[in-house]
Amino acid sequence: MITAPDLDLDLPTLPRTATTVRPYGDTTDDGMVQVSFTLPVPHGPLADGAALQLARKMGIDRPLLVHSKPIGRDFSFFVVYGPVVHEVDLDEIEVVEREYPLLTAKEANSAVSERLGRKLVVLGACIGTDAHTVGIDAILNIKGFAGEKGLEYYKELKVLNLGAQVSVPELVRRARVEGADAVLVSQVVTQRDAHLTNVKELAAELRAEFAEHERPLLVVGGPRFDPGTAAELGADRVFGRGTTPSDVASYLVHALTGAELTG
Amino acid sequence: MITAPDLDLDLPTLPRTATTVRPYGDTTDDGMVQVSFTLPVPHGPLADGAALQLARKMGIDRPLLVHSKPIGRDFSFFVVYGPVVHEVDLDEIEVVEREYPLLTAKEANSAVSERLGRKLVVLGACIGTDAHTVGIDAILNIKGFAGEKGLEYYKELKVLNLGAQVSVPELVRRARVEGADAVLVSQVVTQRDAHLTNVKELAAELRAEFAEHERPLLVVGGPRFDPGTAAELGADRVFGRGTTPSDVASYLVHALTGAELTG
Amino acid sequence: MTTAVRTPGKLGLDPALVRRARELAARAGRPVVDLARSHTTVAVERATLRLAGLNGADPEGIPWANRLVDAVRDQVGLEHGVCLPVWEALRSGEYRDLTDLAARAATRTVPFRVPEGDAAVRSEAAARTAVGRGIARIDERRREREELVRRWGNPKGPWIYLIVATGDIHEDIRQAQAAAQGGADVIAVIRSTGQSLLDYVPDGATREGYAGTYATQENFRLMRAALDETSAELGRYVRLTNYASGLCMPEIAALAGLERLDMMLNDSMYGILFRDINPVRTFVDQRFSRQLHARAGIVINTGEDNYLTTADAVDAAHTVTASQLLNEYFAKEAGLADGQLGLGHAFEIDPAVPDSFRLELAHALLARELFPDAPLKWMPPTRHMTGDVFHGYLLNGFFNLAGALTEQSILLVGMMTEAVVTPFLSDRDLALRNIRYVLDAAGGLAEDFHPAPDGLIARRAGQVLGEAIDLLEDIRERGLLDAIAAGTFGGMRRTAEGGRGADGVVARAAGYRNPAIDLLETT
Amino acid sequence: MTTAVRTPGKLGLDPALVRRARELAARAGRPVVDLARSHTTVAVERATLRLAGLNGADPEGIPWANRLVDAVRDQVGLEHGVCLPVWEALRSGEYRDLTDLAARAATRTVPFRVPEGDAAVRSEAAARTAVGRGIARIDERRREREELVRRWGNPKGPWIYLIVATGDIHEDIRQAQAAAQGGADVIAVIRSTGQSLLDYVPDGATREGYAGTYATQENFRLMRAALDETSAELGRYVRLTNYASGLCMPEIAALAGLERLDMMLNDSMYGILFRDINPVRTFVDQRFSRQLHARAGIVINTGEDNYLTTADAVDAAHTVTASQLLNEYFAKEAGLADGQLGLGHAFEIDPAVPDSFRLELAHALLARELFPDAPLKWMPPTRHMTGDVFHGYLLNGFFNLAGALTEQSILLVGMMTEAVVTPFLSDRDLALRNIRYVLDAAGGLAEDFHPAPDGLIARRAGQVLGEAIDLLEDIRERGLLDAIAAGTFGGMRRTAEGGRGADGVVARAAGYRNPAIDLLETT
Ligand code: B12
Ligand code: B12
Ligand SMILES: Cc1ncc(COP(=O)(O)O)c(C=O)c1O
Ligand SMILES: Cc1ncc(COP(=O)(O)O)c(C=O)c1O
Repeated sequence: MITAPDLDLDLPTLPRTATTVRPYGDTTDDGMVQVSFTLPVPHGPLADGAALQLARKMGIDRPLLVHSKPIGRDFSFFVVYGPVVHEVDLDEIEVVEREYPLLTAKEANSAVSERLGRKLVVLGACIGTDAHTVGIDAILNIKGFAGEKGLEYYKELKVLNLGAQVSVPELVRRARVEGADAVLVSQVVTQRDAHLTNVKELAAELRAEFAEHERPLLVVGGPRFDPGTAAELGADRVFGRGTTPSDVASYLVHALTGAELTG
Repeated sequence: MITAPDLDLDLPTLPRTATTVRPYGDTTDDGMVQVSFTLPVPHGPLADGAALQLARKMGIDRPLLVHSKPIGRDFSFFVVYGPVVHEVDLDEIEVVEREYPLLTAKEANSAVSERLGRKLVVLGACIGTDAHTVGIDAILNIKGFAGEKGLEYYKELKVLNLGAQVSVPELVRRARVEGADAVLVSQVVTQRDAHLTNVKELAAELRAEFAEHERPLLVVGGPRFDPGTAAELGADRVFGRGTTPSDVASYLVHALTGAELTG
Repeated sequence: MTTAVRTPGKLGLDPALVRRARELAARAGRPVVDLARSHTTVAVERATLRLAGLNGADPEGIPWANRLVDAVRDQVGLEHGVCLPVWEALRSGEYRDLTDLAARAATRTVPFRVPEGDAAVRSEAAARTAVGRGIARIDERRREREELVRRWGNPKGPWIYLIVATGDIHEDIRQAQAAAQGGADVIAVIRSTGQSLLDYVPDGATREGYAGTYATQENFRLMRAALDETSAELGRYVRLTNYASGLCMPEIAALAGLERLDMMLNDSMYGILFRDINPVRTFVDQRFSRQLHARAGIVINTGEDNYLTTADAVDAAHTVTASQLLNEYFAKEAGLADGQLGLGHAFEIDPAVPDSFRLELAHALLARELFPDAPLKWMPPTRHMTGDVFHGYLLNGFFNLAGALTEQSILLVGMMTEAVVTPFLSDRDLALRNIRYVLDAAGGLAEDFHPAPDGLIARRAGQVLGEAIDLLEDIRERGLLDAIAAGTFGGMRRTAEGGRGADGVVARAAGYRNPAIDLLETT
Repeated sequence: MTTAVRTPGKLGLDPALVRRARELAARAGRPVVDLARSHTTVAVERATLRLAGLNGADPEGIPWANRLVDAVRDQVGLEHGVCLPVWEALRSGEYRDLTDLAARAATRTVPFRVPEGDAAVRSEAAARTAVGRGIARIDERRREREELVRRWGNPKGPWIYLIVATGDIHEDIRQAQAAAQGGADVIAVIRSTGQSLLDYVPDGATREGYAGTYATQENFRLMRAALDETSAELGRYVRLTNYASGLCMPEIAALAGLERLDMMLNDSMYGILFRDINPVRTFVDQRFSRQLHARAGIVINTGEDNYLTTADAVDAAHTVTASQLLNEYFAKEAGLADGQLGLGHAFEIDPAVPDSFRLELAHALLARELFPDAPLKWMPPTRHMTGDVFHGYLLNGFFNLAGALTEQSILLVGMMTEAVVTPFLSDRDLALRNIRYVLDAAGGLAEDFHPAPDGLIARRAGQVLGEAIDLLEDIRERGLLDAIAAGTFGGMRRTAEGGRGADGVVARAAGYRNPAIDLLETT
């Protein structure tokens, strides 16, 4: 009795194959975005004008200033909506795709024992004054993250977690003493770019301390890192929000034992 | 016993006299803004990359992609924070400052009767298919807005409120019949720029129908109008969010009787 | 609808007072029903023709139903209804079908007459057969819905209702499907500004609405099909809603039944108050449209929430209650069951009013307890939403909470951009996340919500009910039309003679025949 | 604090159980108090010197208090306290004052010795006079606060608490003033990462903190003066808060008293668990710092909320309760009154947990009813905040609501950017708007909130209390230090010997003298 819906829609095809897209409010290519910010200008028509000027500089054509409110005496807060003129070129985006297979703990273990013939030594820490250990613990501790066990669970990995607020010299010293294959570092505090500064300092120290062939792999993680910035930071790999232990284990196996395969 | 606080702060002076300012997150000139938008790209690393590219095009240096979420299968939604490179030049802002005094009802009435010697005729309407009368009623009805009485309360103004969904030809006809000094038009629906199209059409019709010296003043209002756009729309004055009846009455008196003063 | 067992009587309302309120509403409404039964309108007649299968439009886009009714009216008037002259003509002339007749009538080459005696009996019978097919189709769509709901099930909690309003049916469809995937139970396609004042129903798929999409039979079909597809994929029946109100209320009701829409905005007074449509026209159209909804198993949504966009939500709270009672009376008179009464109310108190949230709870609970079996439609804040989208998002969360605490049935989910634009795709998704959080985290809090017996909430609810009774008292005395003219609802004054579409109202003659009404009233 | 009259016993807790819980906490805590009474630390001794007027730092930025204590320790150890050797040296040598002595001691040219007999009596008396001046100054600042509060009044509802965290005291001041103007009752200046592990208190005004601003005497003074200015302008006394925890707990407590700070973060275990500071060091420092707070009329804020950032808020709810009882015991032992006990707890249940909001209410109400006279500190969601700032804003609204429904005393207002950055100026302003709405609109809803007697909320509260009692039972048996080593709180395992600052702990000799402790314990 019920006929299959006779759906004969002449839908505009989505720009999946197109190389450029624009933001979508409620219509294809309408370009709509929402922006909010504060300006150090007392509330009033001048501040409103300043907000509109900024919106235009951001590329918002015909910005709608929908909210404007004083904060204290010297500042004003704004919400702006409007269409941006920009297009995003999907072809130009460099995606850090995982270039290695995702392994189970078992697979990772056998890869290490077969290819390396010894345990892989992993040294973890939060450096600088950062004391946010939950992220690195999520990767290292048996308890793990998102239902996955952490690296301590991998019997072919020897994991040393130095915890919070480890100084760069101390970490480099321990890397030497423990014969670390990889140093895993977490940075959560980003104010004044602390995370970037600390990682760059560590990368430089490791390079100063170790010859390139013996230098442990530098793996960096934290919620505000952009995985595309490894080279810039001098790290070997950068992990962002939502990383799971197996992402990291698979990478370590790939980077530290993969060479054996081809070499 | 309690001494006056001995406040000896060496605060960085606010850029009140400076001509350029930047957005303020938590530090002077940090440039921080918040942006959200949707892209018609399925959720994943490519979409994240696209979001970052757009943010960069908007002038956000080192954007932080803090939220990325699929919407249905074809779209992704993003929240980005980061510092914009742009500066706002306060000197370049054209503020539509009120160039006329704000009058009480009494003052407005006496100005009209003294200078015009007859009642000033005001015709109000929502044009096109717009049926949002609350805004124009707020300006015209006795009840008024924000504690101020509306124009009907001014005994030297003759107010005719045609209500909702009045067509442009009908409004022009009534302007002629009633001998309107000013036509007050409200436009609230802005989708597909309906408000701009309608006002431009009305402005053109009024100019076609009336000789310039007899043309009623065209006053436009609505929450999404930018007061700076009167010339572009062909209107004499544009009022935005939060306009009060006395703003409008004072303007009418200024524009329609001010000439008498100097002339 | 909502499966939660309601603790009865948290407010301790006096049942005698409640009875009295209902009685007054019935007495105030009855004269208007008499008016509806003694008049017809062009829209009622067009709807009847549509039931008989007359759809499509001429090359200018004017529907054949309009062409035919206009032609009949020109020649013989509508006092006897359109059916007698139309089927008389069909029976006696050489017309392939109704469309053919309409096309020829449009060129004014068809001579119409009102048949009498035997001819009248035969014409009426023919009309009844034709119209009966339409009603049978509606019955079939209703069974179809029932089967799909059986197959896929109903939402467990309140129905989560979202709007799409792009003006373009194709964008609407993408967005509706995304919304359903995100958790919406009901999709409403908002209409283009101005459609309600068109005295015809546009034809075909449309992409050019302003702040809404035209309600057309084809748009209904496309969206229902798309939602069926998504429902199948989700294993959850997603409902579709549109608007009956306006000059074409009965026709749109017919089309909604034919295309298996599931709910319809249908208010006894909305057109009068907010579209300046003639009151008599509205009441006549309303009755017929509701009879159709009753038959189609469609849940109606009334529009009391709108009053609070032009009147103050505290001062005018009792007008909402009074109007709900009137809407209930009119709805039941037209054959709707309690389970079809999506009476409207809204969270529109100025948030700057002290204790605004508790006052909202008082109002919402009053509605809940006055209409325990009705699937109440609870509308989010609109008037006091501003461009501060963050704060708007919060306000919507408190609206959702009030809905959960007072066990409302249909929750219209508010958009943070309410004061800015018609909803963005992302606004809808965020809104779904908002309501999901509230229902999952605090959905059961009604268990712990017990207004103090003489506390602010109970006192306020009692006060509103009292004021509603006084108002109904007054309306019964002066007459509903008069009360409307005095600006009782939403502060809008509308006289019985004024408003658009008055010329489309016709007093029925003694020989008026409308087989649709007969079928709807008897079977 | 909050002026609302609390309906007692919404949860129907068994008073015998509550008594038992308190008793267990006291028994579990007593051995630790004994430890505190039989040890001193470098920080306690430095704090004592600061009370005696030793402030400032050497050209390298190392405070004179550190220089002097280190020198004394090097030569004669700290078993007898720093006072006896210091005032002995002062009395016998040619030093202009304490600073002069410290400067010379830093070059190791001062011979220290522990006086005995008469000399000891005289040195102690001199020390007592000097230290007494500091304590008198604290008393004066307390009276000052009391007068200002009398003049300008206290907030009517809960205290609205906001943080500033720019790292730059000057930006902090601008933002704190804007926040106060926007409605904040309490301003907390977050400290720079890493400061708590410094074994000295930095000196002077600072502009280079990371994610927080250094706690220094000068920064305290500047901010308090700025807030006094704003308080005068607003006619409302705006409170100032900072952090005592860390290696310098006693010194910062002294400075807070001297600079009229109003509340201080001060937890008995936070430093152990979250900064890996040696447990004995922490307990010794904690006791002295709390004695100072007691004297200064400062409200302490404990840190149980932190447990829920590393442990699950449902699983570990009872550890919060147990810890609150321990904190209460330690606080009272140190002389704090009920009205000074800002015991901490938090809204940290994963919002994906069904009924999460009701579970939060259960936990919050349990704390409220266990500590009816304490100004409870209620912390907003942090762990489950994400970059979805819109949703975060909503979650903060529900946090505010839970605070109002359960009549918490100090509401830390959540930031929508919690998962993103330390708060922007605008985040704080939006947060104030959020809480203002909730309190104004629904602040009185507690009147209508009555957890069903055997409902989810009451059952959950009973369960948590039961588990807390079992846990305290266990702690009393195995000892608190052992329990901490086993990871009982926040899942952090810390041994009694481990952690930073252990080398700053010294067992008191029989002849140990500290006039500050004597004064605080006797007057
Ligand atoms: C929990 C928490 C704390 C706890 C930390 C407990 C602990 N032992 O870690 C406590 C309460 C102690 C704390 C204190 C402070 N905190 Co805190 N805290 C948080 C909070 C709420 C959650 C962080 C978290 O645990 N996330 C969960 C984990 C699993 O996620 P994650 O860290 O992103 O890790 C994942 C990935 O990033 C990745 N990853 C992370 N590290 C690594 C490393 C490697 C090698 C790899 C491969 C992957 C990887 O994998 C993980 C799993 O997917 C955030 C706010 C928020 N909601 O994000 C603030 C936050 C991080 N804290 C902040 C601040 C400022 C502080 C303080 C400095 C405040 C102060 N001045 O007092 C203090 C001091 C801490 C210090 N010295 O560093 C700021 C940082 C601001 C900034 N962007 O700079 C935040 C964002 C809050 C805010 N908005 O102000 N905090
Ligand atoms: C109330 C309301 C209604 C009421 C209108 C009742 C009435 N008689 O006016 C009802 C419920 C009927 C309604 C219906 C619809 N509405 Co409506 N409605 C609103 C709402 C909630 C408030 C508008 C309002 O009254 N504001 C209060 C007044 C006082 O403010 P104001 O208009 O800005 O006016 C002030 C100034 O702008 C200025 N001003 C305004 N006009 C003029 C004129 C002059 C000459 C001067 C000098 C000054 C001036 O002075 C006023 C006082 O300061 C807004 C959402 C919102 N919160 O803003 C949506 C909103 C305006 N509606 C909207 C829509 C789409 C509709 C519908 C089209 C939806 C539909 N398809 O069914 C319908 C149909 C209406 C139609 N045909 O136009 C959209 C418009 C989207 C857009 N930007 O294009 C909004 C923004 C909601 C949304 N987000 O979707 N609506
Ligand atoms: C009952 C009812 N009908 C119709 C509408 C829509 O109005 P329009 O006539 O503009 O389509 C509404 C608006 O919310 C309504 O409540
Ligand atoms: C009791 C207590 N002390 C101190 C802090 C701050 O930590 P620190 O300054 O040691 O980084 C917190 C954090 O919230 C706390 O709860």
